[in-house]
Amino acid sequence: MGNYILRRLALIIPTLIGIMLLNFVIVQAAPGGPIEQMIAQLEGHGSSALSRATGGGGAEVDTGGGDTRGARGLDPAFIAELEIMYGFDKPAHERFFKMMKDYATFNFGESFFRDRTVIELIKEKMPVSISLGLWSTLIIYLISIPLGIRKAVSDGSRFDVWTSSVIVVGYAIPGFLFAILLIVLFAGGSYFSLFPLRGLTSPGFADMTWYQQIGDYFWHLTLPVAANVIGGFATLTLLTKNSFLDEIGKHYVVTARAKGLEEKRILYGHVFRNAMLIVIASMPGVLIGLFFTGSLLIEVIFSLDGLGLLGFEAALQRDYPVIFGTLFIFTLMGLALKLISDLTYVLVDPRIDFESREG
Amino acid sequence: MAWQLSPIQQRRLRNFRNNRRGYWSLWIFLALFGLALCAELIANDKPLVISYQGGIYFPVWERIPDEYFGGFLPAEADYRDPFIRDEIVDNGWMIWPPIRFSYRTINYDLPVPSPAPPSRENWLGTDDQGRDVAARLIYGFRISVLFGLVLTLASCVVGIAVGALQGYYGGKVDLLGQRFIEVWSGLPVLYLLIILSAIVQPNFWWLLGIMLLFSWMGLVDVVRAEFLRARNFEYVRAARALGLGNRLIMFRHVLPNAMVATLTFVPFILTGAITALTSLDFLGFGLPPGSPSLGELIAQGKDNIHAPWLGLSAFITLSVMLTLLVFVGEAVRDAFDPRKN
Amino acid sequence: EEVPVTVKHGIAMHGEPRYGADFSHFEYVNPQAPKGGTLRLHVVANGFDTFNPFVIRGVAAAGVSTYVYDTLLESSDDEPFSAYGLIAESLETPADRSFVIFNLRPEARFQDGKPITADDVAFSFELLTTKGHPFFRSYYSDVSQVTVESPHRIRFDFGDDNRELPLILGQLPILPKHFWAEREFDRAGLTIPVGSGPYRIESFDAGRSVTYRRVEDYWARDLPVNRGRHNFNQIRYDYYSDSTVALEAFKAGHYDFRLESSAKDWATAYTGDAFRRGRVTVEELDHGRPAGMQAFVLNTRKPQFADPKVRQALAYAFDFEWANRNLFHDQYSRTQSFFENSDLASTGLPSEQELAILEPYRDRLPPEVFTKVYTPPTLSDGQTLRDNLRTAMQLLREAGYEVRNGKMTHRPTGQPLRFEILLHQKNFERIVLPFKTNLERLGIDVEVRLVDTNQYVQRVRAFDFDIITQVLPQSNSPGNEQRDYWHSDNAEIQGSRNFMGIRNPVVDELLELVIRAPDRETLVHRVRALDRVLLWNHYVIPQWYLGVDRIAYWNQLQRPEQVPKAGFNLSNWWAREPD
Amino acid sequence: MSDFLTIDNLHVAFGDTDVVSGLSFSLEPGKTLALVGESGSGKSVSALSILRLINSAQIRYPSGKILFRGEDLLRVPEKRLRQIRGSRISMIFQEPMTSLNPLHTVERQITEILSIHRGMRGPQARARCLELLDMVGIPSPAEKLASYPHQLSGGQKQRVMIAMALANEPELLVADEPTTALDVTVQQQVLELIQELQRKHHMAALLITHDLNIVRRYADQVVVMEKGQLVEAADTETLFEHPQQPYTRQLLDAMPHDQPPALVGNRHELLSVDNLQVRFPLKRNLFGKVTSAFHAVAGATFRLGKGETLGIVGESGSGKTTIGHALLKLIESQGQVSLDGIRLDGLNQRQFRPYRRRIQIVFQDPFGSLSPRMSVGDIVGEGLGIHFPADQAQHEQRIIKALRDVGLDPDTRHRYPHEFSGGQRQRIAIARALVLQPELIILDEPTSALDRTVQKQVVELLRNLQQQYGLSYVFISHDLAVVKALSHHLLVLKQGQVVEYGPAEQVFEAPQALYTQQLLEAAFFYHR
Ligand SMILES: Nc1ncnc2c1ncn2[C@@H]1O[C@H](COP(=O)(O)OP(=O)(O)OP(=O)(O)O)[C@@H](O)[C@H]1O
Ligand SMILES: Nc1ncnc2c1ncn2[C@@H]1O[C@H](COP(=O)(O)OP(=O)(O)OP(=O)(O)O)[C@@H](O)[C@H]1O
Ligand SMILES: [Mg+2]
Ligand SMILES: [Mg+2]
Repeated sequence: MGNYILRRLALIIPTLIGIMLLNFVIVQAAPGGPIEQMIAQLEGHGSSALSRATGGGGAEVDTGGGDTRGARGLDPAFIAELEIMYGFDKPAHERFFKMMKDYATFNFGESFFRDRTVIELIKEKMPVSISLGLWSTLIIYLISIPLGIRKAVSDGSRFDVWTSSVIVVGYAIPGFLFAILLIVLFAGGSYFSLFPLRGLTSPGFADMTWYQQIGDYFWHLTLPVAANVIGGFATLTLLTKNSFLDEIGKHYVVTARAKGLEEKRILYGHVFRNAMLIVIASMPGVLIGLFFTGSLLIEVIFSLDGLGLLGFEAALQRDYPVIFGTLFIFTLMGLALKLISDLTYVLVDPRIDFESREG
Repeated sequence: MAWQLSPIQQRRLRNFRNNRRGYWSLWIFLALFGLALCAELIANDKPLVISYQGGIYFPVWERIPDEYFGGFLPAEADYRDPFIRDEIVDNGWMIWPPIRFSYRTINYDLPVPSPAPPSRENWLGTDDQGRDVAARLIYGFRISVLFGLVLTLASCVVGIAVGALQGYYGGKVDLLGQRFIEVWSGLPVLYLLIILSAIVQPNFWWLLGIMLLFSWMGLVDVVRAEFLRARNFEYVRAARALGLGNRLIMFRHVLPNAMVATLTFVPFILTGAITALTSLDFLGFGLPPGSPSLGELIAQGKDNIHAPWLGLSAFITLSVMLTLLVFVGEAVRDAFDPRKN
Repeated sequence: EEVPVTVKHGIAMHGEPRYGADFSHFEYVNPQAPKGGTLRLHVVANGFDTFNPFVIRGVAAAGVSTYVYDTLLESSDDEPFSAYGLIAESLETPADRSFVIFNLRPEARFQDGKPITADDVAFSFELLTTKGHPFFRSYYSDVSQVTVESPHRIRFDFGDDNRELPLILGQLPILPKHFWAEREFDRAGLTIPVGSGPYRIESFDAGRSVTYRRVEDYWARDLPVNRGRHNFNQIRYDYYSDSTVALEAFKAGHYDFRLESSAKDWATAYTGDAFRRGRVTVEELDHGRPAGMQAFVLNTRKPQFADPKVRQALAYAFDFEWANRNLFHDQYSRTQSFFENSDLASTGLPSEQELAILEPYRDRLPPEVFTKVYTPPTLSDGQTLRDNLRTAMQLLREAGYEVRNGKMTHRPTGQPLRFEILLHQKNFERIVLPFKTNLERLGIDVEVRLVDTNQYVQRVRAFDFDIITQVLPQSNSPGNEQRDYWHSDNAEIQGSRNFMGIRNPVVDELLELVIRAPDRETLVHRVRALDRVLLWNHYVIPQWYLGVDRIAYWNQLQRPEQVPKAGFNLSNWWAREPD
Repeated sequence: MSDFLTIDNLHVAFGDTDVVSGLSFSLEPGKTLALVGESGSGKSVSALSILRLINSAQIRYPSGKILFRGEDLLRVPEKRLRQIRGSRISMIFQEPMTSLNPLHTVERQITEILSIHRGMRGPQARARCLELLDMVGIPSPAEKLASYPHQLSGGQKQRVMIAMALANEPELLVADEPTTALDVTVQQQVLELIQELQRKHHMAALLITHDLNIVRRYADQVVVMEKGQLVEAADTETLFEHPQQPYTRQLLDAMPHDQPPALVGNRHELLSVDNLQVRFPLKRNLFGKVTSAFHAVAGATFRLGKGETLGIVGESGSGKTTIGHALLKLIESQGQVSLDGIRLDGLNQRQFRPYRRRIQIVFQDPFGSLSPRMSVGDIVGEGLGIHFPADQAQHEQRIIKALRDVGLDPDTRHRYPHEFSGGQRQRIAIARALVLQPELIILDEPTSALDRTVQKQVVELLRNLQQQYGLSYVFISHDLAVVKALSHHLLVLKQGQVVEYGPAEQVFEAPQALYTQQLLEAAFFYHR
């Protein structure tokens, strides 16, 4: 095992370089770069990233009015200057090597368009993503797994059918539509104004007592988390159910029963580990998914400034330092978590190993 | 040669049928899909049959230019155009499909600005471009389900195969295969789409291709894990002792017992594929503008919250479809469950 | 030799400014407006990360440049282009406007109490044109020299002939030298700057909201240009990421004022309790801002659009009336001119003066310029789409097209007529798709292509498109920038704004006339003449414009009765019940 | 009738088929009742019914009662049942190999039952656990505490099962073939242990076995079943001396087993094994080097001629199964193995595959070796499809014949493996190997779950095949009677080492090694 871990750790480096290189090539090959983005901003094609994500506000006219005297074509000299500023005067391979050298020392540079370093940006967006991710995951797991188990035990019953329908319908609800519905119903001006519309905390958060702070935090999180989890129960619940159904008829369950164990204890103490290999082992991956990728539309709708939005905006704006910096950091963590996830397989089922079976 | 089911297959079929819900769900789904396949006959802006000056025509199948009916336009006749309509009715008759709109037909005679609410003419209302929602739903369902089915099928085949190989063989195959997948999954999809859309107008097949590059990876980990575990089972050993090749062991012995997860995921992969189309539409890298898709309808639902029939139609379609598929999935699971009788 | 120089309290682009030296306030403000209260506004954007709006880096917080910094002059909203002293007490400029001298008010102060001197002005100019946003560099590129003549007197010399310069120098924000000298200008981030204007940043919640507080002892509060303005004690901007949600927030009373940009929302979303009870005022305010030309721009560099007849024919397939009725709730008006919604727009047949300008070019101009009133094809008066398409067919035939296998084909070359409409905004799909359908009925192959903004910019800059929709904005006083739009020199310069690729010697010559117009009246006639030529060359298919501002506000806000030409301005509003 | 345990007119049905009809008997505390009968006669089903351990979705109890101290266990609520299970009535399952939770260590499996009924935890439970393992004869139990079931030999698993059942000193022990995987010495030790507990705690035992020697020695009463019905019930003495029913007589008479068919002439050497070694790595260092290993087989050398049988005997855990697996390359091993003079040990899996038709194996754990989602027909026929793809038409016939040969009803071939009795599954496994007509079969405890009649049938079958086709067998068993009846040569293993190897006759008659002598002595212990 130790050998395996060493090998895996050693392979992280080439994998990471491979990913970075591939991304570098593809991202650069895409038409339009930061310069075009800058020009778009200067020429007022403006904040497209957000409107792309939300489907646009639907303005059919230029309402800005504004001063148009400055709206001239951009000076080529200025564009050349921009190129130097963004480092595009150097050949691609040089840029790549420089980037990798910087990254090796965990120097991730600054955003092209934001007045922040990449690390600062990530740090800034982390709380939102972690809050959303953590609570959503927690709720989904805490509900789905027991529900799935109960459904397995009462397979085919009325309960089974209606819960299936409910979670599946929940899955079919597009999260962002549901989010809007929640806002209109519970936070907007038309019906009930029970919950806040945006953000993670209230303006006066810093001056609150700690319990008010906790209350305020969850008050803000209620709607986004609700919208985030609504579609999340179906797969996990059904996976749990089906895995349990498969195991529940096995002989060792009869043995456990013969020991006089309570049904609950049989299910959770014996069947769980056998049935849930995938679920347990996929947990690290799920965590990374929820923490680091965020949920773009939910973030946008609730004006939560998280990593999902950051990544999306960076991608559309061609903010290379942010794109590659986040890619590097999250890939690195992802690879580490993948290794951990593989090791959990062995923890869950000691029969598992990764050696070759041929030879 | 008469094709006969072996008794064990009959038993599986019986198990499948015994799950009434799943059995009926399958039929309903097939019926809906079948209907959607003949969308052109249900919702179209061309009549099914025309009698004009003594001749009988089938506009759905034949292209009759505007000029033929006394017009001057080179393109195909627009049968909703009052000019053509009157011309035909004066010289014969025509039979319309139940919905007189195709997915791209704009209803120019809306009494209110679009999106117009449901009415006798537009059963589910119109979208924000004045197109009939019912018609778009039918066509959208077809295109989405086709997209989903092909994508699901292909990604299941590839995903299961790759996961199975890695899990079963372990060692280098697994170690390097997994690294390859890691690199592969790091590909920036968004940029590939941007590059693609710079080169060609993305269409059904292009999108399918691009999505396929990535969608298969979803199953790999799950299948791999199951295989890593199952390859240690005694019956796998027995199969090996029997002289079975690795391929057969994998697919006859390990896979059926490692299929729970896959079977659970399939309906979701299908809907996932459909929603993936949605997000592509969102970003503007989806199907060419104007194509019907459930995703587009959902996006419109968000943009027009005052027109709930848009989002609702799409949502109901999606949830009905998913529910049916999940129930079918359960029945399939039952069919292969040895402990069901 | 000495040039005669006049010392003035204000300056107009053409002629004399409307307000005399002794004016007490602008006409469109309420000089008795009470001070106090809070104005809550919103921004749809993903946060901000700097308080420095003058640099290229970072996303600046809303309102900084409006509230925090004063300029040398203040423009008035009810004239085409005039400005009056703010920091500058007076300005001196010769008739040919080859330089300008600003005399600063000795009492002018930064918000930290330090006086504003000519040094600061020179520093600001230097800073902005070197380290600031490139906009400043091009905007002020014709300034050849800056001389501080005394602590309160500064002179700008101009290289090129540009009559705007004294006015636009008046728009230069004045930054404190003592503050910025020791700080990095483009890395200031969220350090609260020392301003010169009526408000200072009171507090902010990084990326989510920013609050401004009125400067109590603002030195300029009683200047005529400021009388009745800057009334709210506090102005807060809240950031929303999603426009739908932002609208909900307005309805829930989370902020006070909204300028609506979507016709659909304007028509459908402003309903509910608060509206029924009249707690929110919903109104459309006329404005006189030139709308410019929003249009389908046809790239005449492409062979299929080389023939004006073809371009004209295509316009017949665009059904604006339907779009307006069905998509826009009848809120927009058809654009008829490149200078729509201003007195610069041509109307009716050419006037005598215009004829005089155009006559020399008669043989090089389409005859319709002299004989016909330009209106874009319409379906309004009994016309059906079929009729319009018939006209289009006719025009295409004249342009050498015929129908082969149901496709519109160019007879001499055998090329079918096909092109692509390039979009980057998804919400234009609903406008373009019906257009496409209509074009297809003519046997024309049309592809609608939606790409992301960057790609769009890249393709547009390289003129790699057939048709795009583009706004060609105009101001009330057209000048040098017109060359960039229409001049043949710019047709092949990548990134220029001559999107259509106009290479028309007549246009080139008219342009020079416009730029050199000695007074407003001449300017108006010349611009109209230019307008006619551009219109009749069918470079674009005009779309629509909005002649009003669609606004909604909670009734705690009050606005002055009179709306100036430039439209409403929140700086002139006040709170109904100031605390 | 006693009020301790009374089974009254018990009927059990799977769907529409009755598998037990009208079983009645009663048992008193401290006594042992043996339930005997041919394989598939409903013994296990009846036993499992006492604790209602069969999935209620599949099974029906049309009538009958199971009274335990006056309570009808078929009707008491689940909750009450839980208090009885594992504490007052314990169960030893017939198939220990599949009855343990594969992901729990030995310690956890045993301490769990202690903790739920006795609240015993921590070191106390651990101590008790060690004590139990020691009692059931697991050598150096401390080492096995942390083992998972897959790291144990068949007999070891069975003993863990037994330890679990005895842990709480139940009032009634239901032991379904508790000693099938145990060598005679251990078997004896375990049975004595049970007897001692019976004496001490007045424990009653319901013993299901096909080993009539055991019945005779340990049971007070015997109930004979056939096809789900009670045939005869009597005191042990009475039954053995004066069996009333022909069926009973038939069962008792079916004693083995003659001698193996004589070897004629100079036999062609089929298999030769030199210095076969198997190590199971226990610990590895950071670089994957094995730092500590368990030497399961330490140098086995033997030969096997065509048409010959090699018997392998030895205590449980001595490495018999391991040798079998190593020969088939199912686990890694060192040493030379040749088949027909061709070296096999250097081959990789792919190269080895062609030889698999020639060497087949019957696994010690039949249930585990049958794919749960395949029908029995498919399982048996699978090898045919691989190795004889040409004559597809005959496959069905060959499957039917193979099933018939091992005494199974061919009509049942469309069922899944779990729908059979333990003995039936074992025969399916045998059929699967035989149907291919290989040259060499490794039989790992192939008859442990078979009653005497069927056992005899199978032994005859093996013998006939050997005579007809010259098959060779490696026969691993604890049942020395069967070994004796089949083997030409004998290999005696102890802790992975060969202690004796020679012609069977010679070893049986004049064992050289001390261990062999003990083994043989114990084996014929009942016959004295
Ligand atoms: N995977 C493994 N890891 C570690 N030890 C193992 C493993 N498999 C088997 N062993 C040990 O190897 C020894 C030999 O096992 P084997 O199964 O060959 O015994 P056996 O002779 O077949 O015994 P039995 O008669 O009980 O079946 C046992 O002590 C067992 O605990
Ligand atoms: N789940 C099931 N479905 C259908 N039939 C079953 C099922 N389980 C067992 N049977 C049948 O019930 C009968 C009795 O099985 P049982 O296990 O009691 O036999 P047994 O007497 O214990 O035999 P053995 O000595 O072989 O273990 C057998 O014929 C078997 O095929
Ligand atoms: Mg049994
Ligand atoms: Mg063994």
